[in-house]
Amino acid sequence: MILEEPLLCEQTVPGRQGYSLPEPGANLPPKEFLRQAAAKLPEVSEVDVVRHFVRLSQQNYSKDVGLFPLGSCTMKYNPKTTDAAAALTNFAQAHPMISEEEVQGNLELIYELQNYLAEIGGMDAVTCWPAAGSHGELTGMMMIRAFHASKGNPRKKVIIPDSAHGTNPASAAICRYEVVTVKSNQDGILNPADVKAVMDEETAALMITNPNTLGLFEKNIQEICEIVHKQGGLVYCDGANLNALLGIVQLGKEGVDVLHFNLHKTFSTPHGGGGPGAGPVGVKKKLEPFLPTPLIIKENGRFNLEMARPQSIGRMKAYFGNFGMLVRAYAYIRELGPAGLRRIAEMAVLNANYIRKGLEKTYHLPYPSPSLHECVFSDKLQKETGVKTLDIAKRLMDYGFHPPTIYFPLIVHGALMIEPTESEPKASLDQFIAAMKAIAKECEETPELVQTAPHKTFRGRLDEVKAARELKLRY
Amino acid sequence: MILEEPLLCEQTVPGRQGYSLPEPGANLPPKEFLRQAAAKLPEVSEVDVVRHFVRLSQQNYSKDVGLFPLGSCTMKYNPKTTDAAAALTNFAQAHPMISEEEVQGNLELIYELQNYLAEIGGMDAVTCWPAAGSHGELTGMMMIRAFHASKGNPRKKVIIPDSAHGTNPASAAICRYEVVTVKSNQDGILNPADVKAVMDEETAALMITNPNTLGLFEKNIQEICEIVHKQGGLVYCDGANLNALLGIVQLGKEGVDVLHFNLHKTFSTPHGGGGPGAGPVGVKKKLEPFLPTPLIIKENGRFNLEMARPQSIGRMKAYFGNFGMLVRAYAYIRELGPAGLRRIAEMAVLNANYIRKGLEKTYHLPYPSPSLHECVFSDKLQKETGVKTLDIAKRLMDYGFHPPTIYFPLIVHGALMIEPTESEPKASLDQFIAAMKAIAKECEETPELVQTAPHKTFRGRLDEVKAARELKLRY
Amino acid sequence: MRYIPHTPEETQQMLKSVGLRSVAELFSSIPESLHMEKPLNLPEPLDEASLFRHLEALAGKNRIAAPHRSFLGGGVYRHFIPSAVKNLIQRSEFVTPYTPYQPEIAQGTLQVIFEFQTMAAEMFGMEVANASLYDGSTALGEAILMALRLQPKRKIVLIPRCLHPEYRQTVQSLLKNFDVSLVEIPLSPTGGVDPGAVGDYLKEEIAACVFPYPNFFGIVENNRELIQRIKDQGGLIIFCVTEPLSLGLFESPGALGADIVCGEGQSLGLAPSFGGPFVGLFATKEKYVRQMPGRLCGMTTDSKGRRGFVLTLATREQHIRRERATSNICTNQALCATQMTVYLSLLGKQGFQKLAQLNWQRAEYAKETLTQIKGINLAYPKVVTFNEFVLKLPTAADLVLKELKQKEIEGGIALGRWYPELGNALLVNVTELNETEDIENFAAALKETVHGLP
Amino acid sequence: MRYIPHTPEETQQMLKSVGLRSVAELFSSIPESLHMEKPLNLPEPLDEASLFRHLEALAGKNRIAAPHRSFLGGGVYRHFIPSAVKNLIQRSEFVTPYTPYQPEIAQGTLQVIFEFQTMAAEMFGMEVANASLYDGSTALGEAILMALRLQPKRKIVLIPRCLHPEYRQTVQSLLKNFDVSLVEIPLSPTGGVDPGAVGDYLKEEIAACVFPYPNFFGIVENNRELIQRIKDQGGLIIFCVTEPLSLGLFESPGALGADIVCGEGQSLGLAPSFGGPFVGLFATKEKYVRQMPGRLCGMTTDSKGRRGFVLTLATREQHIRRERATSNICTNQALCATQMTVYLSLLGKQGFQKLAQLNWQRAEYAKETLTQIKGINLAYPKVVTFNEFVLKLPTAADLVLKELKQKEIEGGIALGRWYPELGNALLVNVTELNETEDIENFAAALKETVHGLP
Ligand SMILES: Cc1ncc(COP(=O)(O)O)c(C=O)c1O
Ligand SMILES: Cc1ncc(COP(=O)(O)O)c(C=O)c1O
Repeated sequence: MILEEPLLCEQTVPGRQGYSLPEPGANLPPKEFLRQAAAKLPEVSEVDVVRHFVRLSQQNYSKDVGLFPLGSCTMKYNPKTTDAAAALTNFAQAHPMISEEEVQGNLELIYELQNYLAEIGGMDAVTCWPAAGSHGELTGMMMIRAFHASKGNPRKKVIIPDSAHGTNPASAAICRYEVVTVKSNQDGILNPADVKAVMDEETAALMITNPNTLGLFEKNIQEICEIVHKQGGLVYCDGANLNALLGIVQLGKEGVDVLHFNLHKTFSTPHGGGGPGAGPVGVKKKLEPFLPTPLIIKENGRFNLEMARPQSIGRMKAYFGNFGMLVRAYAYIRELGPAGLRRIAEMAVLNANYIRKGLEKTYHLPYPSPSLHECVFSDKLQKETGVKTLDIAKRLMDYGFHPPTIYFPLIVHGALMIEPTESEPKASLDQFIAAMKAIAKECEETPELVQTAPHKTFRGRLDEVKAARELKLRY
Repeated sequence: MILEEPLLCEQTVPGRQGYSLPEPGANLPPKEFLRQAAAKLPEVSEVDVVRHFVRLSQQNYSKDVGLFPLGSCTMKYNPKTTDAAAALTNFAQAHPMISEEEVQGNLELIYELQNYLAEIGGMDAVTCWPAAGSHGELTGMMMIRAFHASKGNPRKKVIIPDSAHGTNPASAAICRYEVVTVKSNQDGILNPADVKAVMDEETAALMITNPNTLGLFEKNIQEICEIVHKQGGLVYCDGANLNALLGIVQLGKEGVDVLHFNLHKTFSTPHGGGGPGAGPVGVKKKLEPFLPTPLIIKENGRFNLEMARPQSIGRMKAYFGNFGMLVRAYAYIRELGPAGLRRIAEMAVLNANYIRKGLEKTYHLPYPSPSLHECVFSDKLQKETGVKTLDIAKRLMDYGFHPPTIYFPLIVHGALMIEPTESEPKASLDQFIAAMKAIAKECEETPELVQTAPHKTFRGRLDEVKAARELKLRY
Repeated sequence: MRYIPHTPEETQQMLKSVGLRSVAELFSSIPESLHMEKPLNLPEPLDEASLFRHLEALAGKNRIAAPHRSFLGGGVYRHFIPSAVKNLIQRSEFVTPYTPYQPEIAQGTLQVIFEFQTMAAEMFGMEVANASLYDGSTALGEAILMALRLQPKRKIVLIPRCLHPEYRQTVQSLLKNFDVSLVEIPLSPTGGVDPGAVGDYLKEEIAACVFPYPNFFGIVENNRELIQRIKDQGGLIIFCVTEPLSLGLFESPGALGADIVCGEGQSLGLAPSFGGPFVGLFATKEKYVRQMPGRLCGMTTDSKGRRGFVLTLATREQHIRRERATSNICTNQALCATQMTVYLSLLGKQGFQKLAQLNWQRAEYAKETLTQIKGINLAYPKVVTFNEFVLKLPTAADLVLKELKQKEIEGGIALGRWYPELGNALLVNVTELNETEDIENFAAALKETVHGLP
Repeated sequence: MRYIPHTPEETQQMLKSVGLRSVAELFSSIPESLHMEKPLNLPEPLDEASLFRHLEALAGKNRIAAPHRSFLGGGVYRHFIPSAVKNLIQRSEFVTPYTPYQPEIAQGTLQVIFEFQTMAAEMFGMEVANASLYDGSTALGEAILMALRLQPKRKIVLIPRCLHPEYRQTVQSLLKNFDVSLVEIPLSPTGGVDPGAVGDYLKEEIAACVFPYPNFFGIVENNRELIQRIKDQGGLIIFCVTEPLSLGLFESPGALGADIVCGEGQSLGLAPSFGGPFVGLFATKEKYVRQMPGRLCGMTTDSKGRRGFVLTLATREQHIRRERATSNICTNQALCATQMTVYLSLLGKQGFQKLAQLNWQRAEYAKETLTQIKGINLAYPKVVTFNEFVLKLPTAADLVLKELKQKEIEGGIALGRWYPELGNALLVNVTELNETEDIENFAAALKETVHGLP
């Protein structure tokens, strides 16, 4: 039984308190500085607040209740251990403005994490400051721009495949690059020839995702990197799908010059309903001078911060990145070790292939090349019954599952992008496959049941058009 | 959407692990000592375990989602603050077998809590060792027996009103006393004359609850105490309903000789789905020599434990009671202070009377005397429609409420015993009253809807007879 | 006040609705003479920040060693508690409901109890277990009372001296008013139950004999023969287990012939918390279930035929049976039972075995290492122990412990307080938290201490 | 491995089902030459207990003062976080979902975002707020980019020197590649925005001017007149708020004329956590909403007409608009936003005011007390500040801080690193956690230090 819960503002009773504070004195700053109209925050008791958030929380589906197969998002189990690690007093209470002397533990942790990530990605140096994947992309592309600028020409363009995530072109744009889209071939990957056709000396970089967003390995990556490098370009790799490659492939070895990591995907810092994340970036030696400040330098077993780096792109964010997320990723890597990390990749890929196999006779598989960590289906077979991807997604909820990512990548019409991750037990994959098959059957037999889904959730299908038209963004 | 969740044993996959342990060596104790058949604990991953308990938790109604008006149980809001207090490392990690020197903080806390409770109850000394109310009753009655024994005759009987909680006669029985039941009068309280009629020199004590389980103040308490005392008897007061009297009445002043406190009721340590609790006992001076060991003695600002007390009833439990609960109660009292505690009583009584007023025209009120912290209705008005208390209780769930205590006290036929507590906001009382009225209407219009309730819960009405007949107590 | 929602306006409104003019009138049913004249004499309220400052200062007066520098056991064991346990056990839905009297909206709590009962029974090798009692010591009291109910004519209960001394004291208090002899069985030369002494009582009056397993000295005795002799006399066998982790390695009480098993679940996922709240375990044979104390959860079905759980056999309990109930217990230790259930779920079948093995191995290593110190010997050299053992020291154990504490080591428990006959005996406990280097540090410190003292 | 459920048998079974014989074959689409030959060169795995021992040792290398003995601010503020916040924010249902793209099963997250947006907008006195950005510094970057989008022809952005130096640096990095002049406005004699220097740029090219409020020195300037002059020139007004608690007392940015307000929410319920994760706040006027960066949650109804919430105006975002999006942000700081929402819900309207007042009063008391020390003066004696202010010391601030740390006091931030022109300046922050006695202790220690140093 999930209970209705009004907004807290609607529960306000003037004068009701939820705080516990000493009574302040009477004196106040000069009147002309004082706030005229108080902020209308709720007036409720602690009881009201606790109930409010407990009730609201119960309206959410979460990874901790079941399969959350959002492709490209790597919704794996988030260890409680790493949350507890970040909450250790001396980590959580460390103020970022104290001297290096007093935070040697933090600096060591970040320094080591940089090394671990460099090893995992096959890169030469890593910065942990970006706050999420997209921020990592921006940081990486800024380094690429600075690199080219240092050679006299920042260049104008960036090549991005049509299967790329929206953040890639958006990040390139903030670096003032023009985006050149290159199409994937019939196998869902990039043709070296297609890259060659657009690559020139005004192209700063290729931004590629490997494995790409179809879950396929860009097997021509080395050749493509050579093409780009030959024209003086650099290769940026979006590491969002690194989970498939841990301990299997070091992307740096392929020729990638810049790589970002999504700690909230591969290294299991929780998604928190949308964040926070962390997006460290690894670079090859030639890009090291451009790393954002500050740098952590190890000297005689002590860790110092270096601020003055003439070629650095500068600071990307106040303080030291999303440190709490770095602690979690560090703890995760230390718990798993080399064999554990490799096993993650293996089981993530096995799980994806198991689902693919289970559904390939029921749903259309637009790209039959071998899948790694995720597989992408489409609604092609169901469409004739009048049911579309969105309906199938909503109907999955009635079966107790979170839907996969839908309508992405854009190159698959009506895409259903399924990434189970390694932490999912076989039983839940079997149940998911059974649900997807049952829905396919419903599409034929009772399409309106699917079209009007979900039926068992706290809310029925929500009117998104109305939300955008009658914009109501606050109480 | 609340999901089904099998037993963990049913999810076992042989060899699956949820632990993180170093690998032990090979050597083992002698074979003849070794376990032959391993304990069949589940074999599941951490992911499975977390989901299991998160899903199960979502099947529960809890105080943190809404009104939980169980009469006599004092289901008030449990502060997160006091949980955090008990979790402080130096409290939670204190081993009970270290020397007094090393746990001065704990001993001081308990010592002060004893003093606070003594003040609140108007008693001369308090022991914090009993683990719950019932354990407190046992401790108290053992002291009473020891007191009488020290005078040469432990006596044979204990007088208990018919409205008493079942633990009272059960605790008296373990002290080998015969229970003499005395009836409440038409106003729901004890008549001094009725006590006088059964009181004699073989009666060790009267066990009374004040306010009693009808929520009424035993206003003849002083006279009754005198009657008991005159024959050499002692008066035990069950303090389960102390919430109504905080800062209003010190029960010790009425003539009560022994009083137990329920920290999990009055002092808001959480109920945890059935426990743990804590049941400190206060006594008057004459009973001090009989207090259970160890005693905490304060000398020159240091706290010591005294074990050798010749007249003591001895140890009631290993170590120092449910210390974690004592920390919570201590923190609660320190946060509220004298005015806050009194306000609890006031608002608890106001809330109960507000509900009583709201429902007195709809439900039968068997005892119209003024209520304190709870009010007791019956199903008399509804019974003719074929609906009984149990049905009304179940139907309340469909309205999003936990039902009140039902069929207790035993002297009210079809009792509905409602205790909202002080932490409940007016809005939720209003909603509860409205729901109760709506149900009364349903009893007349659609009785079968009520008789077959609940309809919206995770499970429908459960077959308790089958459970007892086809006993299945484990997997 | 953040826990009391009433504003002055609401209070007025509500008073009006109940027909009163003031808050004071709410208490008019209480005789005037009983009303307090002054406010309670208690400290003034603290805001939350100040409260924590105060509590931290208070807790700061304790001197608590790091778990890996501690060698304290004696019925309360330091084991690592996985973060997942701590996270799950804080959930409002487990912390804040009452006893699941309304099963339709309490299936979470009920299924957890059912799983707890299953695990406790499995661990002990018994048929059924209850939903928890207060702790190990009171569970032992209940076990003896149950044995007496099952054997109403028999009046002798044997309690060995090698049982936890505070358990013995607890049971003595409880049984003081019963017409029963609690007979203490002296220590055998190997620190266990003296079979000869038991033999003296092997007659018809024997109701039950308690077997601590492992005993207070960490000694594991299986006593197969003695148990058989007691059974032959019609006596009931009660096992009392204070360190249930040992059952990952050692034969189960059920397999050794126990009729009733009681114990303490603290070591399975609960913090030491100065001795509580813990969780009393209680298991027996199915045929005795109607004499069991405490709550029981059973499986059943709902109105739609779906599986569900309810509290059952309530007719044994105080709220139904009153003075004839099998126990007076009402509130038990449900949340602690939940915590133990989560912990054991994570450990699982293999983890339970491995962790037990690890504990045993670490303790064996500690035995070896510590007895290499000149003048230090095992009190009982040839016995099998679990993660705890007794050392004989050349000097007073109290003084040694004090010195060790200067080095931030908790060296164990001086046994002289309860066992003067053992001389300078020290009870040392070693768990998975004490790594090789910790044991070696301890040995070094102990050596220095013992040889430094007169 | 406890996070990976596959047993060897299951793995075999699943491989068989997908038609493979070995795990290695799963990766056959990857060219042979790319396969790693050796395992990753990383430390070997740690069991959880060992991991925590390691992490505690690492954390133990930090030397962190107790919050009441710390006077550190500078954009990260020590405030008490109620236990209820910590409890609620750990719930799986908030911690472990993804961005609420499927609203039917994410109403909890969505309603929280809606309430967050409401509170941020209220606090800032603005019409709309978004669902969070990374932090205050990147939010400022987004604010400037948005201003430039709104004023595509204008090329000058004014950034005062009294703005947080790391914010200035962040913005400088971000805008390096834009064809825009970021002009630094020097400090006024009273430590604020120099109106004269701003005046020099009051021409048509001015796109926006940033007002830190309070500024890095804790100074609260309302700049009403200057703001009007900029507006008259068509420049947009950006407020940047690093200590939003100040808004419980001081006039809201909206009322002072802000077009865009950005800020940092850390001080409202988040731990310092060495600088992150925090929560970037962003609010503006309704008319600019289509140029806003970041997610927005809007109210709507479901198929049965019941109120519900969804993400809306996604057409501004990267996943739809790609290189023409208003920002590249995708993952934001949702859980931190939730935490701030819980915190502000507890504080509520009155608490927000009272706590602000308390902070201000404590800081005023500290000003008085500390400036009684000979040789110590306020750098800006006549200004209004919130909970932070600048002291001029007679000796090098770095050295003073080092000495204070010996006394376990964090005395504040030496400003010389960023503001050499200020000499021996110390930025001192005082919150409700610093009680009168703490301030007096600090004063005593500071006195001793300053007079002890050369
Ligand atoms: C392929 C890909 N690239 C980049 C991103 C952006 O990462 P973030 O959300 O951490 O900014 C995502 C996130 O979903 C992604 O799937
Ligand atoms: C009136 C009364 N007395 C005694 C008790 C027993 O207290 P406990 O459950 O803590 O043993 C209760 C508990 O419900 C009660 O309501």
